[in-house]
Amino acid sequence: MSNQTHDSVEPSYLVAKKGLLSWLITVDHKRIGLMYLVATLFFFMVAGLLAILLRTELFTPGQDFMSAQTYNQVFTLHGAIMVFLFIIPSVPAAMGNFLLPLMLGARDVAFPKLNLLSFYIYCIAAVMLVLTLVMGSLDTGWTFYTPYSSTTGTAVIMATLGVFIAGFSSILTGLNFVVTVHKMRAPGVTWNRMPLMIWAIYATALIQVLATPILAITLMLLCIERVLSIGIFDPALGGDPVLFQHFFWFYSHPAVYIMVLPGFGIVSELITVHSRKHIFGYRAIALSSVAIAVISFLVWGHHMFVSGQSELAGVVFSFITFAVAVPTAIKVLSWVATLYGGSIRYTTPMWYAMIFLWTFTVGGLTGLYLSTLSTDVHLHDTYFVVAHFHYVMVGGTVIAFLGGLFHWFPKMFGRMYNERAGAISALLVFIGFNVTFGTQFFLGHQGMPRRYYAYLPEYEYLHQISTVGSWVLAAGLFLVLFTLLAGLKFGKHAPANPWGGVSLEWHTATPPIEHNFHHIPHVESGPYDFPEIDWDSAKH
Amino acid sequence: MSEYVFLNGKRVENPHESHHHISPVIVYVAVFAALLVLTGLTYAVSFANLGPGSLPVAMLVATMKASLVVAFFMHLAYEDRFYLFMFLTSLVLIALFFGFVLFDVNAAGALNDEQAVGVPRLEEGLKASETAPVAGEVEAPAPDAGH
Amino acid sequence: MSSSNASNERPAWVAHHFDTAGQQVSSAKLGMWLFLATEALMFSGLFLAYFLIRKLHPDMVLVASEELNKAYGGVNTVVLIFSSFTMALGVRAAQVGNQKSLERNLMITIACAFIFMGVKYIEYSAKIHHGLLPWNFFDMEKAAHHSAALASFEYTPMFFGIYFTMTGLHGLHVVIGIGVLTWILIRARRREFTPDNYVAVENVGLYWHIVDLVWIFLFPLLYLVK
Amino acid sequence: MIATFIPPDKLGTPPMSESPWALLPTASNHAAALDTLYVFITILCVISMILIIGAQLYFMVKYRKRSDNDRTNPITHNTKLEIGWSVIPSLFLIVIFVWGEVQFMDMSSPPANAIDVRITGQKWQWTVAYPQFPGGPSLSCPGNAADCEPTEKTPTLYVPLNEPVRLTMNSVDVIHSFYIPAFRVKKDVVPGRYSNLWFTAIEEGEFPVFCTEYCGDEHSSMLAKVIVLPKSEWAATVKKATELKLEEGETMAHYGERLYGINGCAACHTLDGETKVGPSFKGLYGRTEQLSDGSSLAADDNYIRESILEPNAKVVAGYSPQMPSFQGKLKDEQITALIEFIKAQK
Repeated sequence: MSNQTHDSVEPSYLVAKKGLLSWLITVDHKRIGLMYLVATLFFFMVAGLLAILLRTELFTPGQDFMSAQTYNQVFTLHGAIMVFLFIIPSVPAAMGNFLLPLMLGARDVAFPKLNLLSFYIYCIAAVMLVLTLVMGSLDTGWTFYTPYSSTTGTAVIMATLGVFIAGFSSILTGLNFVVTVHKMRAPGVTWNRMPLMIWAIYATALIQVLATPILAITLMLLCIERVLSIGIFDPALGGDPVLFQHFFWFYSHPAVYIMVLPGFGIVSELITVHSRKHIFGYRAIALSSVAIAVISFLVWGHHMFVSGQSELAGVVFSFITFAVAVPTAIKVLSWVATLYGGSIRYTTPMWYAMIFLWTFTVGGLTGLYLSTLSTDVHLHDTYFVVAHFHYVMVGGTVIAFLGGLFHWFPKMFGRMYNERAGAISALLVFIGFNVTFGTQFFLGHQGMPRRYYAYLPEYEYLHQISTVGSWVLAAGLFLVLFTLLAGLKFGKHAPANPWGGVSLEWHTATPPIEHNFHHIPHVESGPYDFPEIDWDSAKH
Repeated sequence: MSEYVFLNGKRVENPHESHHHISPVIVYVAVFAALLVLTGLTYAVSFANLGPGSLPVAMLVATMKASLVVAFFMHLAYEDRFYLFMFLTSLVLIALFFGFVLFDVNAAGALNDEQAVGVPRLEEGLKASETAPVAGEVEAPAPDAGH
Repeated sequence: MSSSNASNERPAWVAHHFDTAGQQVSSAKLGMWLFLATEALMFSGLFLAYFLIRKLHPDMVLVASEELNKAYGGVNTVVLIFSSFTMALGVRAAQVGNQKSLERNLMITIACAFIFMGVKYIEYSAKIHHGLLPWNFFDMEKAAHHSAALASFEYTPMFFGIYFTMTGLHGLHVVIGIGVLTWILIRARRREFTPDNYVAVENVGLYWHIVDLVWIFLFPLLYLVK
Repeated sequence: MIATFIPPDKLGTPPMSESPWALLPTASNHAAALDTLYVFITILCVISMILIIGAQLYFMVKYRKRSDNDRTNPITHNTKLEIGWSVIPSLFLIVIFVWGEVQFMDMSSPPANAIDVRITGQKWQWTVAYPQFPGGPSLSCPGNAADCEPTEKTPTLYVPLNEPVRLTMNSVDVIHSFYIPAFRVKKDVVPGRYSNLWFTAIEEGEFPVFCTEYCGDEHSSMLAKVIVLPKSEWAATVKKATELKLEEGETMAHYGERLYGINGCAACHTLDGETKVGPSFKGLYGRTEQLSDGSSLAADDNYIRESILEPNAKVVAGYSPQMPSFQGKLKDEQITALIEFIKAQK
């Protein structure tokens, strides 16, 4: 392995340059990653508070403290901010930026200046989306379905332009990562020796590059529809509104895989490092990431089974949607198999990985109800769908993201967090999450429709349980924030390799020096060859 | 620093020497001439009123022109195979997107007729003058004679 | 035949985070090809919108496309193909280090781009004069006065809606092309490009060829509809 | 404006299953077929959860860290096992897919002899009409009372027991979605095209109808009711519910008031002067109105008649042309009654 002698002499990337300007015009992928992290966590809190507002309003069937219009605006902004400003950029841009070059043994991403440009494009998009609050807000739902979105009076154009620009930031990040993975790998880092986190981020970057342009054109057509009105989405002018749903979901279903694939990458890292075991079925997991990326482009019609799409198309989409379930099942089963014969250390990241396995499996299995044609007719646009995608998004990506945050916190800041507080936060998040969204499965199968401001009193009992659960979840998430902030301030200095990881990012200083490695490392072994594994026992 | 430079595990002899493909001028002139001829062909196709067949043929000619430009003007023929792979993947995605959406628009009206539901097709829609079949006296929504 | 710079020392223009010149050039080109894939995907959305309108109202599209002036469309196509040709020659000139031919070809390409926008301006003003615009600005009397056949269809403005969107977005890309080509011309004048370091010229060339490619598909679909 | 939420007791609350874990009432042929598939998938999911989470918990306890010099198992993959756990789930998936697909095809092909009912979705109100019983939209009083305030009536779909019914649906403004949880049927109601949905009610009673495609402010109060009646009573009840004519001795103004409630004018035009979406009727008659194109005219009989038939011809300044046309929905006599009613609003 590369020698570590004079790593400690050079200052870490955090202190190498001083002053706010050194952060704002940095081209160092680690600093850009941190700036993304701060921005996305901020928007996660904003949209999270909107979610608490929603849940508290739904505590009783009638009107509690906001009018129908305000409620519609709050759930739209909760959806739009969470999707476009938090969950898509969070893992790829925040953690991906920080880890990709380190794990590949490169000094930086392929196009550092483009990396900074995509951060500022993200900031412009964020400002525009938040500005819609002032300009009459947005009440079309994050899906912008026409003809409602092309006729409503709210600030749809400002919001769609904001999302249009956020799409560019996503394309440029994806493009940067694909080129980095292809061209910047250190000597010895072959495709089969890359950590699975890189495979997941590579598959995500491919989807970002190939799917987001369709979102750009869809939103541009919507803006033109409102200003000049071509009419292809407006029935009165000779068009058909179902076409907008085709255009929109052709991007948005691959987008949900942009959201969840990086979470898979993190979990592969967490489980292997903390159970000191080689990953089970490396090739299967790596290829299933790419398989999911490919199939994700073929299944968008399962959002439209009851939307007036032809039945034949529904059958084709339902069949291909079942095909996505297989690689996902392979991943989950391989992770559980990795635990076999391990020496599991229950640190906070490992706790998050363990509750990920529960929440994501529930999310995945409930997907079966929605991809089967006849049950989807009953469950479409009810709280069952709300529960399903929260189990996959919050239960999948966000819990993996929190686990990853705790796992690489020492590497990012050089400090350790309080282990006990981390474990308690994991427990709170687990209980709060399951109470909030577990009850919503039953609400959905009872027929409670989505995006309802006032509901029939039969649903009140379940809604109240769900609202209480959301408060517990909020408490858990705030505890995570305080634990990390406290760790930043009072945490003791982290050792160079607190978890004993063997992938490249653990071979350089903690926190890493400005250009990552003194000498480009030469890699001879895979990312999961831990010292504890006794290879000779496999001989006899 | 004269230390040897490695790239993806293989030692690189002279790392900063780069080899490019430079095609002779005649290739460009030939491709340019071919493009002009094909543009003329596009004109011919449109005036030869082949009826329904004119769109596929026009698309074929345009694809030939496009592949000429991509292969020779953009040097894709001499480049690393991965660029070609990326470009073809995006074309496959486009074809998929078109295929499913046009199939669905086509099938939407057909299924209604097939079940003899007697539901007016998409074109008539509601904007046309036929009486909305809600409260007033009902007669099958006659195809309006306006068109 | 490869350039003869076989020595090991590192040229100045190789960025710090790249190990070899070849790595930097191929990264730049792969990045450009990925960007071109996104451009193609974005325009595909508009082409799908066009095909949908053609499927929803086939006869209207045939009549409405007669309004477009085939001569201007043809001129524009030849102008763009010629500019693509000179662009390719420009890239070749940069490869062999022929400074004069590089600058001349770049100037011709920029000139062709201006001609293209000029013809576009004439076409647009003719349409605006006849009131053939998307729905919100469509003027039924002027259109009917201009040609009776148009007024008989109910959804005619839809064709002009997609016509202005497609040619407008393409025109915007031509304008961006002019800006980028001028920037490369300035750098060429400052003799920044050598037979080893010309990837910027090649990338701009790739961008210009894609803009030409989109027009190659756009022209038969909009102008020569049968 | 606060959503005019139809209080639940007015809306025949559905006989919900006692506990959230029991299934909804199975009140249609689709519901019965679907619930078996629903239970099958649930069993499959529970078993897979038990297997996966059970294995996870077992490994977590058995292979927890004992000491610092633990030695871990060198296994990196096991092709047979990996093929096994790819093929076996796929078999189950294919079974579920085919079962669901067969039911879906059955759901989307209505029988020829089905009773035809027309549903129109409009921003925040369903309108149910029976081609066999031409008249007004079919409404019913809460709790199936004989008579009640016109504005309290809920749109109601009367359905005969054990008879296939086909709904042909259309929307006049945005996308809505007609959803009857007890029948497990749902279909988006798209403007500009007809969508259809069919079922056979197999259980008597009242069931709620929801709008499940987000359609604006009062999306959550766009409710309706399905009442399943024995075949014998069905025809008479519908005839009575949809008849809409001037009773003897009823003044034109009162008839107009009934029309005002039934046709959903209340959703946009109030009677107390507060402007909702359209101008309020209070003191409207005879007042000179400033139009959006600058001209102004007195709101007399023929202006109101024209505004009912072609609402976007002369729009009052400051209002957006959103009103759907009632061309063909209202007979002349009904329009006169409405005008009388508006005159009475001083």
